[in-house]
Amino acid sequence: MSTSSDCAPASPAPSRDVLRGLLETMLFIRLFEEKIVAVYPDQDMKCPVHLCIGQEAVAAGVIAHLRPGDYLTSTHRNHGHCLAKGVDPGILLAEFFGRASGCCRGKGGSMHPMSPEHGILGTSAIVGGGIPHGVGHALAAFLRGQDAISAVFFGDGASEEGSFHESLNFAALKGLPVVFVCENNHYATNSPLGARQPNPDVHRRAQGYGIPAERLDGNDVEAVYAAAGRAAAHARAGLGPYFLECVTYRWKGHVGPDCDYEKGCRPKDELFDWMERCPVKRFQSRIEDAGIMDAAGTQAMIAAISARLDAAVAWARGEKYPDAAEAVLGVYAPAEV
Amino acid sequence: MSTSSDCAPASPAPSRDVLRGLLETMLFIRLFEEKIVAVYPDQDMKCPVHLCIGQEAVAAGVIAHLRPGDYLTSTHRNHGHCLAKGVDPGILLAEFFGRASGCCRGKGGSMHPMSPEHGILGTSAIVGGGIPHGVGHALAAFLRGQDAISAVFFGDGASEEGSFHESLNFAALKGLPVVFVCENNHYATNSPLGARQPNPDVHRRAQGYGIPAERLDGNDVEAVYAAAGRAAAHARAGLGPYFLECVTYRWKGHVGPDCDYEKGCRPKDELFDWMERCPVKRFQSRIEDAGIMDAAGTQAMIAAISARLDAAVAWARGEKYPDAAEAVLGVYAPAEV
Amino acid sequence: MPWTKVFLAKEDLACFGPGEGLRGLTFVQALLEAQTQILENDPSAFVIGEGVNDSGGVFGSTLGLADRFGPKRVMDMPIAENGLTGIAAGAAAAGMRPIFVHMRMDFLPMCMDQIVNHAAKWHYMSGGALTVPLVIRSIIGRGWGSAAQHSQGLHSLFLSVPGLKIIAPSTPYDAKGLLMEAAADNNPVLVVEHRWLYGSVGYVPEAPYREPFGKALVRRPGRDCTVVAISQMVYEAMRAAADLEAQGVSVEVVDPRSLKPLDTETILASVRRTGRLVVADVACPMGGAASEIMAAVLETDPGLLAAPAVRVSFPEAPTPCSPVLEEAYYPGARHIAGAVKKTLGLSDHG
Amino acid sequence: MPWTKVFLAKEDLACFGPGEGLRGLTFVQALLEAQTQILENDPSAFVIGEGVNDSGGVFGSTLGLADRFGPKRVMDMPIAENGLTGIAAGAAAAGMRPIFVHMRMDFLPMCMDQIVNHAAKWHYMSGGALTVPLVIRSIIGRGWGSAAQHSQGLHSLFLSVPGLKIIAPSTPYDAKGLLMEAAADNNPVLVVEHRWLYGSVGYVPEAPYREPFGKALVRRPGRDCTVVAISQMVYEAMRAAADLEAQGVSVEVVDPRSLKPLDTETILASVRRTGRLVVADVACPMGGAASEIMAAVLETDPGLLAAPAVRVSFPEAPTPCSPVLEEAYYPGARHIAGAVKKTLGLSDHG
Ligand SMILES: Cc1ncc(C[n+]2csc(CCOP(=O)(O)OP(=O)(O)O)c2C)c(N)n1
Ligand SMILES: Cc1ncc(C[n+]2csc(CCOP(=O)(O)OP(=O)(O)O)c2C)c(N)n1
Ligand SMILES: [Mg+2]
Ligand SMILES: [Mg+2]
Repeated sequence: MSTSSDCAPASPAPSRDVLRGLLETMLFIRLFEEKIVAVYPDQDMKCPVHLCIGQEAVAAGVIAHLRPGDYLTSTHRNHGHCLAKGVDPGILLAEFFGRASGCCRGKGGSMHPMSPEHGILGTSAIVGGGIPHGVGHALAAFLRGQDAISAVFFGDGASEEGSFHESLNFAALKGLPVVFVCENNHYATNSPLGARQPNPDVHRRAQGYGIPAERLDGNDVEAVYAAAGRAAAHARAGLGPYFLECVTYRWKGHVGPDCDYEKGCRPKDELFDWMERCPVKRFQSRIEDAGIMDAAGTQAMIAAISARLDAAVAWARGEKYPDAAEAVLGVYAPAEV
Repeated sequence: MSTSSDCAPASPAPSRDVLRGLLETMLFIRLFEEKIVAVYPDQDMKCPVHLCIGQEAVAAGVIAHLRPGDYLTSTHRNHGHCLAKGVDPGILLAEFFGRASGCCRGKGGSMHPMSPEHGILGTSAIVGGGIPHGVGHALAAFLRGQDAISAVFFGDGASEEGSFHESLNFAALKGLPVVFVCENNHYATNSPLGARQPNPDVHRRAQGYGIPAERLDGNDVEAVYAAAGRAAAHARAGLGPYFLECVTYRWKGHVGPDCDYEKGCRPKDELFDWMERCPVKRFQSRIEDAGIMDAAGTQAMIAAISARLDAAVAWARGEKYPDAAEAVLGVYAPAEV
Repeated sequence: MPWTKVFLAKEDLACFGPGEGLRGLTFVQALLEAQTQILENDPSAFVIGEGVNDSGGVFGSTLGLADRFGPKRVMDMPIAENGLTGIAAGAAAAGMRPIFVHMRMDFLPMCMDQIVNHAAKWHYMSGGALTVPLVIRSIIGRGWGSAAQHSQGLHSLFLSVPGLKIIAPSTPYDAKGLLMEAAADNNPVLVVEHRWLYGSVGYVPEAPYREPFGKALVRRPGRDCTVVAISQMVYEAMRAAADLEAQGVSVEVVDPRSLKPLDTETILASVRRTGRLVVADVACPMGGAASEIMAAVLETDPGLLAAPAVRVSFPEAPTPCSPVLEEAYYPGARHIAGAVKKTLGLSDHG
Repeated sequence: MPWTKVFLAKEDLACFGPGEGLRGLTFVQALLEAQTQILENDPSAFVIGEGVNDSGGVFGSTLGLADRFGPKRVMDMPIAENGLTGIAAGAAAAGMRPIFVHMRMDFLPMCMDQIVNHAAKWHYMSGGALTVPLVIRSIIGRGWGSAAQHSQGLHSLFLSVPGLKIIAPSTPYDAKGLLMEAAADNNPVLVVEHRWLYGSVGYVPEAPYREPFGKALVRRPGRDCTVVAISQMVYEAMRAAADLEAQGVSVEVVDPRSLKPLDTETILASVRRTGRLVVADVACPMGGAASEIMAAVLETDPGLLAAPAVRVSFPEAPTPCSPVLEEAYYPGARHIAGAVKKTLGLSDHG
């Protein structure tokens, strides 16, 4: 697809280990989300969930380039990003189940996970709200002379908010180490992109600030991995921000575990076309065909992940709820934290 | 200068009358502002004034294409736009002097003039605040099926606000009849453009929305007139918004009648270089050289304008202040207006 | 007056019976009918908001409008609340009458500049010549872990803004009548709708009608204590009053219906009768309608009260996600009853 | 206590004399000194705002900082208040301690989303692990036709926001001490500065010091009526008190200094002594600190008051431009004196 980057350094072809890692991350995200689909009808995960099934390649391909000290900012649709960055699925699920051992002690839920040790300094569910935060993290690193970079994930819808524009301008102005990742899944809730933007190429906005920008197939994890390699290297080299528009599609409704085409939210054919282009299946066959893994290997991988997720669900469900008194505590940070 | 518009219709060369009109408008604006400089030390014009001396060609060249039913939106630096659109200088001055016969009955002052009969539906001094209003006026015309267009003036600084981005996106999405006019005078208060934006070509932002955009010499009234002709024709033909970045310079300080280079706000040489490129002088020689007017003619023009402005100042000063009770009245519009 | 009656259960509606020409509607049906009639009767009106034309129809409140009136009258929009508020305000200044819909009140802080610095001030700043007839509907969410950014009651942010009006209907009758009045008003009007009211029922005339702003209603007369209850708190107060009646305490429930203008007269008259005051709001405690109502008493005659007033509100905290914490967070009938007892010096047990 | 004294005229400062080791500073010098010491002592602190590095230096309050600390510690910015507030909040969450400066409080509505929905809630939403130590300085303008969009006192918009702190220093001593406390606080703190205070004088220690939030001060003791005065209104109240003393009326002036947390105890103790209350604020009347203070009295004991309380505030109107209208718009010492007399049942003439 199109690119405006003249100076993108070529990245080496990914090793077999990297490729296996990408598949594992995608499977991990897919199975995590499917686990939620499975448990949600029990009605004990009492919070809105925005699933990323269909979009796994973006999280996997980009975050493979991040280091532990790097920052990551996400949105309401954050599960994949958190998992790929290394957040424990049990801690996430405990949070979604409203338990005290959740990452926010039950105060945040699925929309607001955080994990400072993974560089996730809170998550906003205000559309566009997190983008400036991610730039702020990069500013902090820049001011301290650290070489951390900041990956900022957001949707096509978020690119309509003023905060998007203000953040890109500032990041470009100061040459901050930010990798902007727009997951263009063609919808914001039930609104198609065409009802919200005059042209579907979100990345063209970034070019107006002189930010190198690429539009790419967000369902092709190798393409994402390659582009993100260029982006991360660019940012880490102190060359300033880089912008990736990853074209993808979500399978489930905007919120919750159901498909929404029955409700008339979008054409069934469109969904089914995109399901044909499943990023996980596609890559699985790719690496099986290439002999990097065999069917038994992937089945074993799936089984291991499933077992881990089952254990995580069981653990999370067994955890204690927070004390009711906590509802009104922790509003102000104490002098020493 | 550069243009991205492929479809700009060619406009016919301006007639001698039009050229004379452009000069007259520019002189009118220049002398109006200088009149304020002259009276300001008397301290009876008790409101902040943001003078547009040096930027007259933009107002003159663009607004020459507007019809009475067209809309105009401006900023804190609005005097030139109001005058060019036909607002009576006396009514403006009365407003600046805080008199009851001012266009806002003394409630608005120099930052907030309005004149519905000229399509000026209020003026915001919040940077970027007026841009969406101008788009809203165009939306109203569009929804009613009227052929009015909306000219939206703003500074380079305003292009940094999120409202700029949101407004451009919506205008392009709906194909609204808007002519965006960015007066890039290189500064926002005392901040140079380079301290605020990564690249100085504001018009490149507009291209990201697919809006045809031109960057042009805003001190060359003929260039402005020609480009604005393309822009207005485009918008009026229902082809959607058009964007003009007019590169220019203000001579006075950000606010008030003084030059600010003595205060260290900007390099003296820079100011003097730009004064050399005075849009009024330059065009005056141009049309005198072309034999369209002679020196005596322009002198007569200046004298007539001066006399009119002297009379306007005298009239405004003679007008009554509003009744003190008015301060707390008119907060809510009555049922019938 | 069937219109002013608050029904705590759907079943109660039947007691009037359809034979009497009264028609029952839910709150959300009333909102939808109001907007339908506004669009029918005023060609300058249009509805704009994220998802107003989708299959959810903003929790049903705009359902079918797009099909009926088309995309120029019922407009989806980019996610750009501040810019679009400015665009709507600009269209309003140019003679249109937009109804701007927010799925959550939490998104209003995005467009404070256009509401506070522009729409609310435009009429005054122009010396009276311009008007911005802009209706802003906003919905307070609650429950199922909506958490800190999807459940706020933020009307307190707007009380101090001259030029703005704020209404908080609690019954289907008011949902229609106040919304139609808002659409006819020549000023920006903020509509506070609580999501939990959407299913509540009441009698609603079919023909268009407008309920004036600034008129509080006594929803239930009583002798011992005045409870001023806002929005969804009206229902909690009615429940508390019913409970307390069984214990021999007579509660008067007053519903201000509009917060700006605020009908302090009706409230003060009630307090004068009962000598006691509880104020319940769906918002955090400080600097809101509850404190404003109390200030009105203190400015008029502190001697009206025989005991300190009590405020029932969200706590001084953001909304938590966990169901256990949510449960602890929200006040309800029980807290109102407790507050009433406190004003009467009664123990809260029994 | 020389630190707590309010000086109505520059000349009065001399009465202490430099010999006593006391140093006089203006309010703006105190702000500048505070920021200098913050930048000196804390490498994670930085100052950001439109024009913070220019030759005006935000009315002098940041003058010279950029030269001394360089562009990474004192940063000009694009005109993009909401985005930059989010960027500052993000930097704060990542361990920096930004001081964000607004030339006018009127620009705060631009960044409400980042303040209300993000910075203020971040600590709570994260279950306590994250902090957003962000100081937001904002200046209230007045006069010379500043008009509706350049003269608002908008602290009322923030009172209802849990997680945020709000301070309103009135003396140079507090300007420095409260600002240094704000910079050390681990929460977002909004600083309300009135432009007309910048030239006021007082004694200010040179060494760094921090004044705790939530402690109101009695600026002047009195017997007959309590005037709670906020920000610049402290000076108007002191003038009114001086005038009334000549008429035999003894006024106690209380300065809350911080609005959130609000020290209602000190206020109530004063009201308990005087039995009368006037509240004066530099803001429009509804839903603000003045009503909150009144609510506190009504919730504690309405019987404390021997007469209705009186509010002195901007009128329920945007700010007009014309000098004649401005003059009519702003309340001052005269209005406070009139309000005090009203609480005492005295005629306002003489
Ligand atoms: C400021 C704001 N406006 C509206 C919403 C409601 N909302 C939640 S998610 C969403 C759509 C976001 O679309 P996009 O950014 O493309 O992300 P996606 O859901 O497709 O991943 C909307 C409108 C919100 N949360 N915040
Ligand atoms: C939202 C907002 N932020 C800051 C200001 C203060 N301010 C007034 S004018 C101005 C500069 C505007 O620059 P530009 O848009 O280039 O217009 P110019 O003055 O150059 O004509 C600023 C920052 C304001 N009025 N509104
Ligand atoms: Mg999307
Ligand atoms: Mg400029």
